Formats: sequence, C-alpha cells, structure tokens
Amino acid sequence: MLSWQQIKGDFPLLINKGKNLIFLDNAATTQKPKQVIDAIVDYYTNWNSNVRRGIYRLSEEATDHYEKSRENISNFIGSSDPRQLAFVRNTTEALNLLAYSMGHNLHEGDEILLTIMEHHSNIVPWQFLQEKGVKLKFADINEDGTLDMEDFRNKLTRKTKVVSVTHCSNLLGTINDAAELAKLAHDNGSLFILDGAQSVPHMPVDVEKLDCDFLAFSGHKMLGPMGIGVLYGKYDLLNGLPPFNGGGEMISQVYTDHSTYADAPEKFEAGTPNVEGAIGLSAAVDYLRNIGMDEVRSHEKDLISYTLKKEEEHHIDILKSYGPRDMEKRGGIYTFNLGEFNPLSMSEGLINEQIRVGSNVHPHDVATGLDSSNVAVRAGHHCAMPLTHRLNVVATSRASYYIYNSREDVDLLFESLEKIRRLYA
Amino acid sequence: MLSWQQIKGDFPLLINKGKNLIFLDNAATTQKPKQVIDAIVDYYTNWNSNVRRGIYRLSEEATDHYEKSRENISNFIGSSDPRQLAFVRNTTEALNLLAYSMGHNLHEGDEILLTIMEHHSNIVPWQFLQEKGVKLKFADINEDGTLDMEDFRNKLTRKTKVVSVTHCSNLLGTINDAAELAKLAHDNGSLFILDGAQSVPHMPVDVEKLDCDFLAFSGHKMLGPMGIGVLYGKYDLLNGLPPFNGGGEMISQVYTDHSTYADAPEKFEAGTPNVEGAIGLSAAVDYLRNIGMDEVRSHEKDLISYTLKKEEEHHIDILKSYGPRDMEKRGGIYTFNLGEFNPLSMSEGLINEQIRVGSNVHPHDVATGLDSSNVAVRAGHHCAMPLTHRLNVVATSRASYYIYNSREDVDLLFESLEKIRRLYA
Amino acid sequence: MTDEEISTEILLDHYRNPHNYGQIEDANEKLIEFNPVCGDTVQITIRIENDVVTDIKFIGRGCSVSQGSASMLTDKVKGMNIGEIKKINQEDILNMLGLKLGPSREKCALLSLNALHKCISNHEKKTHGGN
Amino acid sequence: MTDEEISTEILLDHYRNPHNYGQIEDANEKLIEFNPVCGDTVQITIRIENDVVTDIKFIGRGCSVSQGSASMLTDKVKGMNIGEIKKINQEDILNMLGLKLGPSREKCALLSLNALHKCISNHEKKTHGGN
Ligand SMILES: Cc1ncc(COP(=O)(O)O)c(C=O)c1O
Ligand SMILES: Cc1ncc(COP(=O)(O)O)c(C=O)c1O
Repeated sequence: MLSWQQIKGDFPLLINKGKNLIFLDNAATTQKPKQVIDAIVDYYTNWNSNVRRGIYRLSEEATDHYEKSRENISNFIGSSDPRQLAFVRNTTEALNLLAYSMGHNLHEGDEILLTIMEHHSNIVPWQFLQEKGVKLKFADINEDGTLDMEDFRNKLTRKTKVVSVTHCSNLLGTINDAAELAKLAHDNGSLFILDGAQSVPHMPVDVEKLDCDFLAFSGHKMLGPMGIGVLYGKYDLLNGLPPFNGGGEMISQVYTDHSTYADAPEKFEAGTPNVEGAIGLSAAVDYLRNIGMDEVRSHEKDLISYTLKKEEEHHIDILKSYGPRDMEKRGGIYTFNLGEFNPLSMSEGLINEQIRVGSNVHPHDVATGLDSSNVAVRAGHHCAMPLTHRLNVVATSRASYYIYNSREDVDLLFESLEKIRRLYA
Repeated sequence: MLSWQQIKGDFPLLINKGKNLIFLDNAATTQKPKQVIDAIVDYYTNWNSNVRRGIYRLSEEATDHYEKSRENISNFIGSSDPRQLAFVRNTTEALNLLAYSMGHNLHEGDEILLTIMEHHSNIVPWQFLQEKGVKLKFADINEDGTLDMEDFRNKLTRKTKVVSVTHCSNLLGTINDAAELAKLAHDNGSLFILDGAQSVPHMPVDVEKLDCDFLAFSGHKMLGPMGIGVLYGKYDLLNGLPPFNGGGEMISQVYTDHSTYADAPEKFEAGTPNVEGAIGLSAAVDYLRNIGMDEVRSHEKDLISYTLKKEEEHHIDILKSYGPRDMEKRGGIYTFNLGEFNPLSMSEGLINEQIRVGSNVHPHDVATGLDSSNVAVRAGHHCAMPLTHRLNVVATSRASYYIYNSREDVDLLFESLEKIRRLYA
Repeated sequence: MTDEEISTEILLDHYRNPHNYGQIEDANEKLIEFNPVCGDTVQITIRIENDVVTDIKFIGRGCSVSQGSASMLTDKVKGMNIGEIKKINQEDILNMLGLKLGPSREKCALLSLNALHKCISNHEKKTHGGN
Repeated sequence: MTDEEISTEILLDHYRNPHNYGQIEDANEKLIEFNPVCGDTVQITIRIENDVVTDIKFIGRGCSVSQGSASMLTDKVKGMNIGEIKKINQEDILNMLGLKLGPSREKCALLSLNALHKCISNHEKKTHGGN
C-alpha cells in the first residue's frame, strides 16, 4: 500500500495550496487525484462522442468506455450485473428518481419510514408524496447518536411500503447497521433503500451482502467529478419501476400519442448522459480500489479516534461534540459546537436576554475563525435540519476526513479551536 | 477573427485524429477546445469545493466562480438577470423539469402544442401528463420541411396552456421563427417554451428579443462539458414554478412534516451542483463569444449551402435529402438517404418482395460505409421518431456541422457517398 | 482483397440476392422480429419435423447486415436439429459474417438469430407443453 | 494590529456588549428577521416620529457578524430620518464593519439592515396608506 503522505501527493489542489489549506470538508465534497483529472482530459482528448446511437468508431469507443465504467463501478459495490446501475447526477437525483417513480404505486395511508438523521435529500423528495396522502415517519436516535432500534421497529408497520435510511449520517458520523435494517424491512415486506453518500466513499460496501434493494451515492464525494452519481437497484426491481425523466435514450419507440421504454438502466438515463462523469468516477473507483476500502476505513477510524482523544486532552470547557464514541459505529465525521445556540421558538417571540451567554461562539464564527488558521470546515445545518433541531441547536461545525488527511490536521484543528475559544472569552 | 483552420487547431481530439476523423455528428455532441479542457483542469487544481454553504475561502471562491459562470452564460443568451438561469444536466432535464413542474397546474382537457419536428425530449415528458387528461397536439410541416403555420394557428386553441417548440430541428435543420411563434402563443395566453438545443450553439439567440418564457439548452452541444445544461425562465415565471427535485440547496427550511423552498434558481438545483460543468460551459461561451455567434452562423450557412451545391453537382441518382433549401431557414444540418426505406406497417404483415428494391442503401450501411472513409455521421431516427415516420422513412443519415468543419469535409462526404453508391449498385 | 473485403463482398451478395427469401406455406412457426431503432425487420417461417428444420424462409427489410445475415443463417440451419440450433450464439453469427462489427451493428446481425430462437422456443412450448 | 484585526476587535466588542439591546415599549414598528440556514435572528423595535427615528432597539441571537452589525447599525441610525435610512445599502454596512466577508457571511451582516428596511417600509405603508 501507498503511504498516506504519498497519497496526498496525488492531489494537485492540495499540493498547490500546501499549508494554506487543511481541507476538512470532505463530507461535502472531496478533492480529485491527478488520475481522475487525467482520465477526464484523456476522454476529451481521445474519445469524446455521444454514446449508444453512433455507428462510427469514435462513438462506439465512447460507448465502450461508458459501459466499462458502469461495469467497473458495479463491481466496486459488489453488484453482479452492471445493468443494475443507472448513472444520475448525484445522490439527490437518485433519491428523487425513486420517490417520483415509486410514487406512482404509493397510495393514501401508505407509510415511508425514514430516520431523524436523514439528509434533506432523503426527506424532501418523500415529502412531495404527502400530497397524495402518503405518510412519513422518522425513527429517532438514542442519546449517543445511534439509531433507536426500538423506535425503528415500532414505526415499521404493515403500512410501511418503503424504508429509506442513510448508511452513515453526514452530521453524527453514525454508521447504521444496514444489513440488519434491510432484514427488518424485508421481513416486513417493505422495500429497502440505502443512502450511501457517506458510506460508499469511506468503507467497503457490498450491495449483495447488505441485501439493499436500492443504493444511491455521489461521485464527487469519492474523488470523482461533479455531476455524476449512481442509482443501484436489484435488476427486477429497478427495471420494474416506471420511468422518471422522459426523452432521448430512455425510449424504445415514440409515437405522437404514446411511447414505449427501454429496459433499465437506459430507461433511467434520459438525454445525453454525462460520459465524462462516468469515466471520471470509474477512475476514482480504480484509485480507491488500489488503496483498498478496508485501508480507507482504517485510516479514517484512526483519525476519528485520534480526534476524540485530542478532544479529551484539550478539554475546551465549552466544546461539545456529537455522535457515537464507539468507533465501530462511527465514520470520520466530527461535529461539534463551542457552546450551543439553541433554536428560538419564533412563535413565542424572542427572550430578552443578553447575547453573550457563557461566551458561546456561533458555528459561523467558529468556521471563519478556523478558516483564518487555514482549516476548512463546514458550519450550519449540514442539510440535516430535522436532526439539527433534534439536537436542540441552530447549527454545528463539522470536520470530516478523507484519505489525504493526517493526525497533524487534527492537531491543527484543536490548536485553532483553542485560539478561537480564547478570542471570544 | 481567427481563421477556421486555426480554430480546428484548438481542438486536441481533432488534432490527434487528424485525417482519420471527419467529425460530422455535431448535432449529437461537439468536441471541446483546449480552453474548455483547461478550465476544467484549472477548476479541479485550484478551486474545487462544494458551493454556497461553505464559509471557508475555497468554498467562497468556488461559489464565486460558479455564480460568475451563471452570469456569463446569462449574458450570452441576452438574459438581463442571472437568476433566470438554473443549471441542469441537459436539455432533456430542463424540459422534464418544466413538464413535471407545470404539470401541477395543468388539468384534464388542457392542451399542449408541440410540432411534429420535436426531439423525443420535447415529446415524452409531455406525454407523461396525458395520464391526467392533458392533450398533446402536433403542428405539422410543409413539404419543404418548414413549419406549417396555418396548422400551427389552427391547433392553437383556447385550451392551449403551453406551446413548446424547437428553435432548430435536429433532423431537418429547419430554423423556426421563434419570435413569431412566441407572439402567437402569448397573444393566445399560452406559455412559450423554446428548445434551444440546436440553436444556442449555432446562432445568436437573445431570449429577450425572442420573448420566450423558457429556453432549454445543453452544454455538450456547444463545446462545453457533458453533464451540464441550462434552463432559462423569465424570473417571475421561473420562480413561480413549484419545485422539481427536492433535497439539499433547494430548500429554505426543512421540518419533518413540511419544507419551504429557496427562490429560483437555487429552488431548481437540488443537491450538489455540477460546478465543473458550469465553469466549463462558461469557458465554452467565452470561446464562442470570441469568435462571434454571427460568424458561427455565417460559417455554417456557408457549409450547408456548399453542401446543397455539391448535392446538385454530384447528382447521385438515389440520393434524397430533407429540409428547407432556403438558407435563411436552414441550420448546418444535412439529413439524407441513399434510397428510402419506408416503414412497414407491422399490423398488415410484411410484403413479400425482394429486399433489393432500386439498390437502396440502408442508413446503417451508409454510416458504416462513411465511417470506413473516416467520415463520422449519425444514422437512425435521431430521437425524432414522429418526424421520421412523418417523412415516411424508417431512418435517415445525418451530417451536422460546427465551427471546425470545412468545405473539404463536405467534399469528402460526397466522394464517400459516391463510393458507397457504387458498392451497392 | 483483404479478408474484410471478401467478407463484405459475400455479405453484399446475400443482401442483393438473398437465399431462402419468401414464406413457407405449411410452416409450423412464424414470427416477426423488429428493431424499432432502425426499422430492421425479419420475418421467419419455419417447418420443423421431428425436431429437425426441414424448411426455413425469411422475408425482411433493413440493412445489409440484418438481411444478409438472415440469408446466411437460413442457409446454415436448414437440416439442423433443434438442439444444435439452440447452441448457436452471438459469437457464431459474428464468425459467420467474418466482419468486425461495432455494438450497434451487432444488434442488426443478431436480429434473425433472435427470431429463430424465439421460433424454436415457441415450438418447444407447443410440443412439450402438450398443446 | 492590522486594520482587519482592529475591525474584528470592534465587532467582537459590540458582540460581547451590544448597544441598544432590548425592546422599546412604545415602538410603532416591530419586526423579526430570521436566517433559517444558520438560525441568526434579529428583532427590531423602533419608534419613528415625524419620519425621524427617535429610538431603536434590538434583541437577537446569532453570530458575531449578525449581532455585532445590529448593534452598530442601531447606533448609526438613531436620529436619522427615513429618507436617509432607505439609502443605506449593502456597501455601507460592509464599510461600517470594515471586514472582508465572504458571500455567506454577508448575509449575516445584512440581516439587521433587511429588518430595518422592512420596518421602514411597513411604517410608510401605514402612514402614507392612511390607516
Ligand atoms: C432539438 C433537440 N432537443 C433536445 C435534445 C436533447 O439534448 P440532450 O440529449 O443534451 O438532453 C437534442 C439533442 O439531441 C436536440 O437536438
Ligand atoms: C447522507 C447524505 N445523503 C445525501 C447527500 C446529497 O448528496 P448530493 O448533494 O451529492 O446529491 C449527502 C451530501 O451532502 C449526504 O451526506
């Protein structure tokens, strides 16, 4: 295996920025190794063409590259048939595709079971179905940030048609037991969707072992280009879904009054696909496979345990962090506050108290402060407002790790936090 | 202005392939100049980050690049407000967005007026609305391949809520009088959508002069990267549409039981956007602006008139071409057959006649034959089956030009067609 | 002439003057296969006696690859038994043509084989299904 | 200290010990402005007499930029007339703070100005609308 230091050397942006950028916003998006950038350049320099319908050689070569990419990514997630992967823009689109498409067969009173730790992308698309009387339920979390399994079981009813759950929370870092949840869903006769946006990039994920019916993930969060993502579905289930977007490529025949559709995956790839994106993501998958997903997971486990150790050592009085402290259930995500800002109940009006309560530092100020020490973290609701509210705060700051991060980055994070704490004291 | 020969020198793929590739499939997708490839590499090497929500500098710089790209593309199409542009994957997605979103306010008996020359992407999304009783009507064409304006006027009724028309047919090359059609639609109280997939890349398009309510186009057909496209809409109309995809970025607030949405354009950009794509498309726009869209149009006009001249000179007995011969109404698209294959009426069974009727060469054989002479054209229904049927053929071959094509390419096309004609005689 | 050129000549010969072109009056299977993308169409009529193909004809419209390969395939399978025909695969057809075809043209090449396999499978259902 | 550091110090001073913090009893306009993304909240109560701001207070919760700028803005506008206040723009606020803010923090900085402008506009509707 390569050393983690060597790995950092593969990332032109990180080399360029040097000490001026400690990039800890990997749950939002990741940097790209030169292998991926090169694959994009190579594509536009040697293979670029529209795919599928062309009879000339260039188009057939492009088609070949496109389908080989599908196959490669299919193998990466343990899918035995590449036709089970449809290319989409990102996780969000994959989940919308499912919600729109499954929506045709969902009726008043049917229930969809989510968890309170879902990303907005796994909430809002389902909310659209509320119009037709479909009900959303949210399984709660325990105090330690793990999923409340008892609540999950209670909310899984005979009316639950679909269970859609994140594999890893982008805020708490909680890794859910996907295989167990899939089994519960299936025993209940429900379809099981896994949001893999934060798991596929960071740990081995095998769709067949987990037995999920559908899996969604984004290329840009796993070293791949922007604008490409994947929807995996067991073939018969995927092919059985009604189409989502209509147009070129997804049809079999079009008449003025009706159309017939192609089989999956084409059925779900309306319009000219992002061939560049597929090829770039395939290059990213090669890069990750070369390191080994077990190694990626170990590295991040090391960083997050080191983080929690540092947290205890520094013991910043107003620092509070969230998420499980059992490393088996914890991804490389560290979400925290320097003093908590609780949400104001707008209806009750504002309480007339002084702003400076216990010298709390707002997450925005934390992020700006860290940025001035060259540490890039995210602050806000992390597209998980229901969870943020559940934690009874208005916002949090979040550091999230990837393969090019090191223990030194964690050291710098805590040194900078100390500095901010002093500034606001 | 640069010479057209110099321009070709900007395209690494064309330089690489040299005489082995005469690329005449530009209506499907275009090649990329090094300026666009460089912009992509520059982005991933210097600016890559998630946009909008980040408080650190890298993210703010990426956001800045992203929004400047929107502004640049907005200017390019004559839109006075960049908030009128939402980034999507391609034309197909833009039209689906409109169909899904407008669908909420369309009811049984409402009519949508299209033309028989629409691409599948401007047909199938509207067909989905037939489920709720919305009716589609198709304005016919004249013998010369221009739009039958009388038929259009007749089919525009009090029930017509939406008119959606291609600016330029990807099969006939017909350029429709968008301003006139917009006026007719507006006088009738209908919304007017323009499919600009084949016009924005090839001629000056000014949304405000044309007065279209919405415009859709794809980056990959105008030197830009794959996976990026644009939906333009007059601000109040765009902002007034219900959301399409739900998830991150497009929300204002999310609660477990409901959400509120951001204003346009964010409202229509759910999930992590394709920042690379936006920046790449902006670079493509710079490149085109530098040439001048009037020049682009003149160049293609020259190539298509030269093509029709060559057609007359060569006088290949079984050659038949389609589309207007008035150059003011004709884009750089040349669709033809070496002998026509008429569609078989499957219900009546096959007619028992010999295959070789007048030594017709099937479009697939034409494309394969041209490919062996290094001329890349497309053959098939060109995602316009209703039009192909209207022309009473099963398929056609199509050569489509762009800025890097020359008269020599046209010469080669006809020499190769002669050769094929002889081979099959 | 190169091998490729010879193969092309043979295919075009079959295209221009197809063998087994027409319909069998006393066929026990008849089937139309259609590729909507290009309109290529092949109809096969076939007479099977005691699991052996005693006669087969086709009619069709389409490109040289779809029609030429139908002509060659019908030549090839006449007299074969069902078991042998079921073993004919994609590879065999491409070898029969001897041309390097891209994926889109391969569909044309396989049109008649698909039609033939469906005929056989329909026939088996009838005879072994007992109706 | 650099200019930037001095400006930061001033802002933090306002954040720690905000001026005009509280509610006016006899306010004729009262408005809450809220940024759902970060939870920043500012409530403004204002007393306007003959188009002049005779008193203004705020209460709020949020980051140093949103709260500090509310403190500075309320200082600035006390005694101003409506016409002058309506002319205050984004630029003026950023100059007042003297900090280089990225686009996301600018939203924080403008929260109290937006609230103030809405108060003024509501007041004008009431007085000029005649009710
Ligand atoms: C007129 C027209 N509309 C729509 C499209 C669809 O474009 P895309 O595949 O980029 O979505 C095309 C291109 O194929 C086209 O020519
Ligand atoms: C758990 C989870 N789901 C979904 C998403 C949405 O991903 P994207 O923005 O790429 O669609 C994200 C990323 O922000 C995420 O962390």
